Amino acid sequence: MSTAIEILGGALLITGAFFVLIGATGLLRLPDILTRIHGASITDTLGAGAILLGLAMTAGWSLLTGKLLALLILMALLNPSASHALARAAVHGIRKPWLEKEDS
Amino acid sequence: MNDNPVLRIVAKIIIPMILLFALYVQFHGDYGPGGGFQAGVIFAAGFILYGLVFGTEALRSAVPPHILRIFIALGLVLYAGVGVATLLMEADFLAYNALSQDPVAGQHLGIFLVELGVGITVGAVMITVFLGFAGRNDP
Amino acid sequence: MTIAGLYNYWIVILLMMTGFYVVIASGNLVKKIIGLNLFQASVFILYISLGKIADGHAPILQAGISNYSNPLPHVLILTAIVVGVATTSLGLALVVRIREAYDTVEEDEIHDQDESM
Amino acid sequence: MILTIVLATLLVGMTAALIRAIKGPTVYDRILASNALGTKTILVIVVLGFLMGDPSLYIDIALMYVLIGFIGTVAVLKVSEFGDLGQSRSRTEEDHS
Amino acid sequence: MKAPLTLVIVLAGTWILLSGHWSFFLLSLGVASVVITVLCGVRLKIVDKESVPVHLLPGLIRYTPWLIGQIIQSSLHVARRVLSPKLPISPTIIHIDTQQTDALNSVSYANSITLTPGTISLDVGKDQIEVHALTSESAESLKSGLMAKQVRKMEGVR
Amino acid sequence: MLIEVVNVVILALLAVTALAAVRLNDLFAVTMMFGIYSLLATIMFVVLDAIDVAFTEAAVGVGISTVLMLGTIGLVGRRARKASHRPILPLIVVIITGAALVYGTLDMPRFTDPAAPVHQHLGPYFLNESPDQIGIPNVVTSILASYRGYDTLGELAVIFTAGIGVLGLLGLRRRKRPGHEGGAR
Repeated sequence: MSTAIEILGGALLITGAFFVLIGATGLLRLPDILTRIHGASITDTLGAGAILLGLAMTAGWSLLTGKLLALLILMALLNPSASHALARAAVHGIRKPWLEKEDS
Repeated sequence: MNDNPVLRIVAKIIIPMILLFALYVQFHGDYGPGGGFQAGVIFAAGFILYGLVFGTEALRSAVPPHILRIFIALGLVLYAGVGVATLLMEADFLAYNALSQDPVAGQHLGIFLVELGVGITVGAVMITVFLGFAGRNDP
Repeated sequence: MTIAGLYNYWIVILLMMTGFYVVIASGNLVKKIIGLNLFQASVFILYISLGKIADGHAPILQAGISNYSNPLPHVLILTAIVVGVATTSLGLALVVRIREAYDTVEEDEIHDQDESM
Repeated sequence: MILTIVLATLLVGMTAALIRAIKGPTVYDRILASNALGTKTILVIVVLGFLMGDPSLYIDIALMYVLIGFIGTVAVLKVSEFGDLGQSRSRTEEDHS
Repeated sequence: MKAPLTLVIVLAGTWILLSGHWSFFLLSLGVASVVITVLCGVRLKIVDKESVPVHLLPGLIRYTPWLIGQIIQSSLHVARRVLSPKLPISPTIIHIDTQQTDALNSVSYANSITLTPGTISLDVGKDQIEVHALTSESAESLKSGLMAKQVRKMEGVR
Repeated sequence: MLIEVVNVVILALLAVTALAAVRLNDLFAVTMMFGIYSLLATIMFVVLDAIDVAFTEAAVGVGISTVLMLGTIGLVGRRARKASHRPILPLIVVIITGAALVYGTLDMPRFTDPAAPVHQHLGPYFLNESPDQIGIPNVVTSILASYRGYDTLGELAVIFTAGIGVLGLLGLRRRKRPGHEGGAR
């Protein structure tokens, strides 16, 4: 039982690391600020989430698990809010986002 | 930024958490990382977030500067007061062993009070400084 | 080992000198203060790396661990960080007042205005 | 072993974010990069805690970082948007005036 | 009056989660901390229904797995686009109706949109949300209104 | 071994960040660089076992210093002029100072050497005596608040004075000068 959880935790950790890398690639490759936010948000959500969950699984059940989950919840609440505020400021600040098409 | 509902609601949810976390850091400095200074900064950070989202005017009316000034002095007085108390108990300045029958309990009490003093002054000073900078252009 | 053990200090000295350069070469008062902060943070890193012991643990006593890093530099630097933020805030407040009095924060423009007075 | 791999990837990610912060080009890119660095810093601290043996001491730092980092971002955005920490007028008012 | 009480309960739970010490001294400090925090909250006028959204909790438990599934799906979608050499993206700005009843729900909807990779909410108005989507596919899936329905359901479950 | 590698990587990132901060002229960007610098310094402190310091640096570097710098930039404007004179003299000064410091390090005990003189006297004394004399696990707190209590009192007095100083400089209402609209965008 415990080994199954550990294997699952390890798999989650690797998945998280993979998505962190994808997020970094996106941050470097994408053409403008708004699209880069999309790239970074992969790291923020799936990357961070999978790593923290994986750590919580390898840690065993204790107060630490609770704190890791609290960290996860806080990140899920605060990161999108920060991204939203950043995107909102950026779209007014740079005036001309790089768009394919725009409906009104 | 008060017109942005996302920031307003998230700030409302998160500010009590920040304040509670600051107090946790204040009182658990004996067991893990943390202590008065860090707690003061985090506590002030909660109020700074309020000031950023709801405006400095709102922050100033919630925490008036004259109360802040009292707290700035209060922390230092508490710290020095512990020293004076030990002097009155015929020990050296800030020798906490005299605070209680048991020297270790005396140390605990002394450290607790001293850290509390640090936390109060630091928190109040940080909010004051923020208000000074952010409220400079207020009408 | 002899040279590798010093690598850490050399990078920190590079960081310190970067901060120092910003302080003396930049004419902008705000940038000077940021440089001062960079300098400060590098000195913190230098002190803390002096306190590290190989395979040491954080100096929070736990049962079963006997190898702790030296806590004394930590305490000194803790105090230094606090004093650092106090001086930074005071310096920045002075910059704001200078800007209000001279309408600029560039060092040479302030000198020019002083001389023409 | 897995933790070491995760740590290495996080460091690579931090390097990428730092490159973005230096290249810019707009100030928003830098804000985004420092935000991304903040997220990775939190993860690095937690993973380091596990690697060094007593994670419960380190997780408090990470918890605080999430809270404080948000305040930093809000402050940055406020200055970049309104040019000032203090005013809280909305954008619509600004447009009308 | 209900909001401060719920806040007290939530904060007490948080304290126990953080502290992990059960001595009388620390527990009384915990009580003091909760009281100080609530007093500060009341003083700052931030304690109301919006600040302690526990009424959303039962719905949230049902909503989270769905959201996680959505996040994984769209993460894979975005990851494929980012990694492919030609970078086949088509950034779009769309406006969608919030169809939500109050500000809290609009915010949870907007945050869900941002949390899902591939879409970010740009502006949250009274009944419209401005969304930037990385690809037209992400925009289409948002326009289908499935997420809005789920968020509404979250509010409905009590 | 692992810790050494992380150490080297973080130090390299720190150096890059600092050099980038020198070259930028947009004060806003310089402040962002400072924020990143203090993030990396926090990791550095964690790696070097100084978790209390890491905690403080995290709170101060991102929470307070950055916010204050941003507030200042909001009040004084964000463009820094390029230095008009050539930076030869500062560069020479910096290189000489740096060389002197590097020369000074040659005699220093090697990094993480447990036999270094610093680790022989006070450090072990505090670590050994603190459990009996003070009775709390966090040695940093016990030194800060008890063994070196005078120091901390002085530090608190500095904070107090700085707070009063900022109040004196910025707390009062500004006088409006005719024809001068304050507050740069």
